[in-house]
Amino acid sequence: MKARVHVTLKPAVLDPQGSAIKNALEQLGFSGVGDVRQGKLIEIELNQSDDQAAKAEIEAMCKALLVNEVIETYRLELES
Amino acid sequence: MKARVHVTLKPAVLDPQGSAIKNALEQLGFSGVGDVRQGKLIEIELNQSDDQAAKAEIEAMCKALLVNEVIETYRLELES
Amino acid sequence: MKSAVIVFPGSNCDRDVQVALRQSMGSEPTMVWHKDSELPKVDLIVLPGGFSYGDYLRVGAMSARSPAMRATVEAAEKGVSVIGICNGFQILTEAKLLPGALTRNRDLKFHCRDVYLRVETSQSLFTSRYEEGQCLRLPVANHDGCYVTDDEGRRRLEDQGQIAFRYCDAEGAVRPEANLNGSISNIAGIFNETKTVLGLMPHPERLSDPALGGNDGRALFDGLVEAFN
Amino acid sequence: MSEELSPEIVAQHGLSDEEYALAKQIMGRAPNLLELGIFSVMWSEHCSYKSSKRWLKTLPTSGPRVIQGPGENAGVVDIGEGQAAIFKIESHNHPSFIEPYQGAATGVGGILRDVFTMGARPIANLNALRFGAPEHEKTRHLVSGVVAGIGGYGNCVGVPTVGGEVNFHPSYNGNILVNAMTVGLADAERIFYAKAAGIGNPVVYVGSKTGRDGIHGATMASAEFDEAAEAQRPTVQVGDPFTEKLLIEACLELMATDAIEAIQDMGAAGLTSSSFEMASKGGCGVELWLDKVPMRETGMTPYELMLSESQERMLMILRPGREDVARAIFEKWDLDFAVIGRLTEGGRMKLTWHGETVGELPIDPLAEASPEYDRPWVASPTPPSFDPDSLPDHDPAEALVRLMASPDLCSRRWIWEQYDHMVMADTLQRPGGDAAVVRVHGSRRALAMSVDCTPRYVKADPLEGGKQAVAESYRNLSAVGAEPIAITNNLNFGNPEKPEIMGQLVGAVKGIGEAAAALSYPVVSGNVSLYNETNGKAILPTPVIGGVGLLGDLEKMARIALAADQALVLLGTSEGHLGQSLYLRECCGLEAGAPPPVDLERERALGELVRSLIEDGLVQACHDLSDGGLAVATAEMALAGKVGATLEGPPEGMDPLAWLFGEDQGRYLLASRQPERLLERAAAVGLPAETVGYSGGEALILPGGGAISLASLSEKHEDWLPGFMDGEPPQN
Ligand SMILES: Nc1ncnc2c1ncn2[C@@H]1O[C@H](COP(=O)(O)OP(=O)(O)O)[C@@H](O)[C@H]1O
Ligand SMILES: [Mg+2]
Repeated sequence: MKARVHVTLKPAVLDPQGSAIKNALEQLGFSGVGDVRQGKLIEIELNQSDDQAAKAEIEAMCKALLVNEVIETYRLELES
Repeated sequence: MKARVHVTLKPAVLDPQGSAIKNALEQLGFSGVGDVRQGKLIEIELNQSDDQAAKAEIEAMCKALLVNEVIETYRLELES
Repeated sequence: MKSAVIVFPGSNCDRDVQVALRQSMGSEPTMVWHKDSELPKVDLIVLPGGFSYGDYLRVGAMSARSPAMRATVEAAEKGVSVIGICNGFQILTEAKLLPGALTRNRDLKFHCRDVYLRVETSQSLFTSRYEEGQCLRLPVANHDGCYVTDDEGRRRLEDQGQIAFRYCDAEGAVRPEANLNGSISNIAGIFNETKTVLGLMPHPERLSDPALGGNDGRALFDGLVEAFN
Repeated sequence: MSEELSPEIVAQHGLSDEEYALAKQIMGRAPNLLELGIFSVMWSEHCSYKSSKRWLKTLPTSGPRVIQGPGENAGVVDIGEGQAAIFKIESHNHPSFIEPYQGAATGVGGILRDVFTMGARPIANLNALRFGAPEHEKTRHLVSGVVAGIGGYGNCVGVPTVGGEVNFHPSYNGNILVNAMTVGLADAERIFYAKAAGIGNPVVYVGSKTGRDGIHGATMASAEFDEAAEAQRPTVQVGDPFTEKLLIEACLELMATDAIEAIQDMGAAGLTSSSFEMASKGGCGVELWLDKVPMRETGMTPYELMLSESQERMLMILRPGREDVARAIFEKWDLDFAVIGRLTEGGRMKLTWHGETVGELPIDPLAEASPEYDRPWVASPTPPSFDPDSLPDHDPAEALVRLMASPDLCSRRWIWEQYDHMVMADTLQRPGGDAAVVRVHGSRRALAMSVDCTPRYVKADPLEGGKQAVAESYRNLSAVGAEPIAITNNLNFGNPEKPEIMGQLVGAVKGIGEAAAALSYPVVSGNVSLYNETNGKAILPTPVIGGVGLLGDLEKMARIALAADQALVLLGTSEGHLGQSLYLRECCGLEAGAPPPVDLERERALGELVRSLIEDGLVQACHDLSDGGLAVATAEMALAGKVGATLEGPPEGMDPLAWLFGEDQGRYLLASRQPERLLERAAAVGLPAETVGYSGGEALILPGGGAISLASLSEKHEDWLPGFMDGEPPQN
């Protein structure tokens, strides 16, 4: 199956990419743009059919490598 | 409302980061890891209540700035 | 002094720091491959600058999980001194030998230029040859030099005198204008609590030779050699 | 074996009817699709040099220091003490226009491979960039992407980017130029060549896996541009500098053993041109088992594998029994390693797929028959003239500020601070001077390098412009005290099928040749980029010269920075030549007149004198005069030294503005505390020299018109580029 990990900066952490995008959008004439944040999307193919097991495995990967909990949080999505 | 743009490299395009992550996961002992791709997740607050309008606006932003259509594609998600 | 330089795939200042160490030590540091889980018995472990693993995923993230780094963490816990320069600093935070994290420069650009640094303390193995308050000129060359930590983390660093270097102006004044990358309280380098581990973004090895336009980095290596001999 | 392919398919592969007929004649039958693809890339302008070959042959390419001239991956020159400098420049113009970040990045990756494939450790990168008018809507995006791409790749591989040049001109609006140069250092006894040898020896593939990248990239790189270029986007490739860094280290490690018989990077036209070049140079045949090629994607075909331009790949011929040594090294560096074929008798290329033959071509006939055209050309028209006496009058100080803040003369700091120009800890002179200087690691010697071209001169007079580019390169190296030893060149022109464009190429190559001969400054490598046009409009002719010089002792090196209380001595003849000058363009809105003529004998004598004066420690600072003339050279020296200067008035009867801003060639400005010694030494060899001013204070003081404080001049000079780039949307 396929797992999608959405890694985003914690709200308290400044996101210069996000603010640069916001400014650029405004310069390009887009109005009503509020806060913009840029994160990572990591897509992982797993040969693991059991959702629970897959979830556990991906969470282990996040702790071990994919996410730096000092500054980031993540959200998980599974797709069979 | 909040819009989520998932920006990913086109399938045929080399993704050095993705393959590096795959190798690192394997070296950390995770087995059964297939293809890994890294993309961007851009979250945008919009003060726009109409879904259709929001969708159109975000799509315009993707064309204008957020997505490099030479090598990337994107998926859109709206959340009221 | 005995020292080891860990070579990660994508390290590119390993030779530069080897030259600087040789110059101060009068002998050769041992170059250690990242796949080695055994380190030689040394006084100092050096994590060089560069783009280990291409800076992919997060700067320093993959190197921090390498066998040689696991061994480095063990050694550091036993009190062996460790210095991480630039990418080495990023690896140290990812390996949790130092608090906080290094993120993309505020202006999103790679910065390669000389900066001025205020020495915050001479009370360490690494800074013993400098005066507190001394103003150094050293180059930075990084894309992710913005040091972040939460308020509590910052307070702890300040209270325990763990800040080694701050970005300052040519007169040594620590001012917002001198903060080229957005680091919290102009932080350019920090120690661990016991001051046996130092991470810094600027490159002392790049100005340890007058022919290259400066020599302010030399005293850092000389001081270490003196301390261990 | 295959029936006739449709004319449409043949046309899509860019072969003319004559070329296709020739292909059939060589094959003795109709080529199949795979074979046709091979013909199309081998005979593309990019690989065959069919329009320029005839003229390139006229370039002087030998000299006492030349170990290898044009014909290999890069040129090789002897720098003494058993060492050699290996260097080349290469263009990545069209890909960089289509995708600036990746186009520029992969350009850097490609030229690095050309250099380390010969056994050199790359020690420096340079880049010559040409962008459209600042006000053009694409320019900012392109500048930001190209600079980020060059930095992104060079910084990661850990090779310092030490120099370059940048121009802005409307003729590049739809067709920017990105030329990248790499200089490497090798043991003169251990140079590696592409000449295959040893029937039965294994053909080995190393580096990244092959994907469907840039298929037909090679043909695209020489197909004239139009709006439809947008549609070609997918042919752009993504670079992986991390893998390139591993590849450099692994190749150099293997090169320290005796395992390699021949090696060749896979550049444009990937596996096709690399295997062809190696086999034809070695006069042998080759058999490739395409199913053995490491593949990134499923379902790839032999056609795709032969034409893919995936980056970071090399092809090697190993000596018998050395496979295990080699494999171990590449596995240590986590790189792919695969034996994909062997050398065979009787010069044919045989391509198999799971044991079945899918293509077979004769090697030499195909290589030799590669077309060579003697394209018709016409001399360039003389540029519009102008009347010097009817020029608007300008306040010299205001004119100087305007020039120093103009796109072509303003500070490039915004660019070079995004390049790591210090990694490897041997950069003796950072960007901003006449030439970058990089120490030969572990020695007292150093290499000086620069890239130069003044396209507006070449347009006005290709012959003089070609000479000038070489002369300026010679001057830039001499100005730091280095002996100019050899050049590489990148010929960027429009559509050679147009006689006026071909005339520019012929004139420029002739000029380059004359200058290279007169200055004993041979051409050892280079690259040609043609069809640089958009909707029929050509770029300014831009033959970029990359020069390399040798400093015997790094203590005997000059910089441009003034110090207080020095006399300014001007070497050379000043006639106030304003034709094609930057002053004329920026302050009078005219691109007119003949460019300043170049006296090659004089250039040589001046260069020798300057070098001897620096050697003897009589010169505290030195700068050659080029764009903007005497006033700009003085201002640049003052800014670099953070000290003011005063310039005296013109000789009798010369207009002050022409004196300050004229661009007469063959001139240097020297700062010295013993000016009389300089004047004597110049007189002794019969060269003109005069004291024209002195340093000191905090302002620049010009004859007949005001003073400018260094502070405000510096601000204007530094602010243009960052100001222009501000508000640039972040790049993907
Ligand atoms: N303008 C030129 N002057 C001299 N030699 C040239 C020129 N253009 C190309 N060459 C030589 O032709 C050979 C092939 O050039 P090129 O195709 O750019 O090399 P590669 O295939 O390694 O990229 C090289 O040896 C190069 O030095
Ligand atoms: Mg090549």
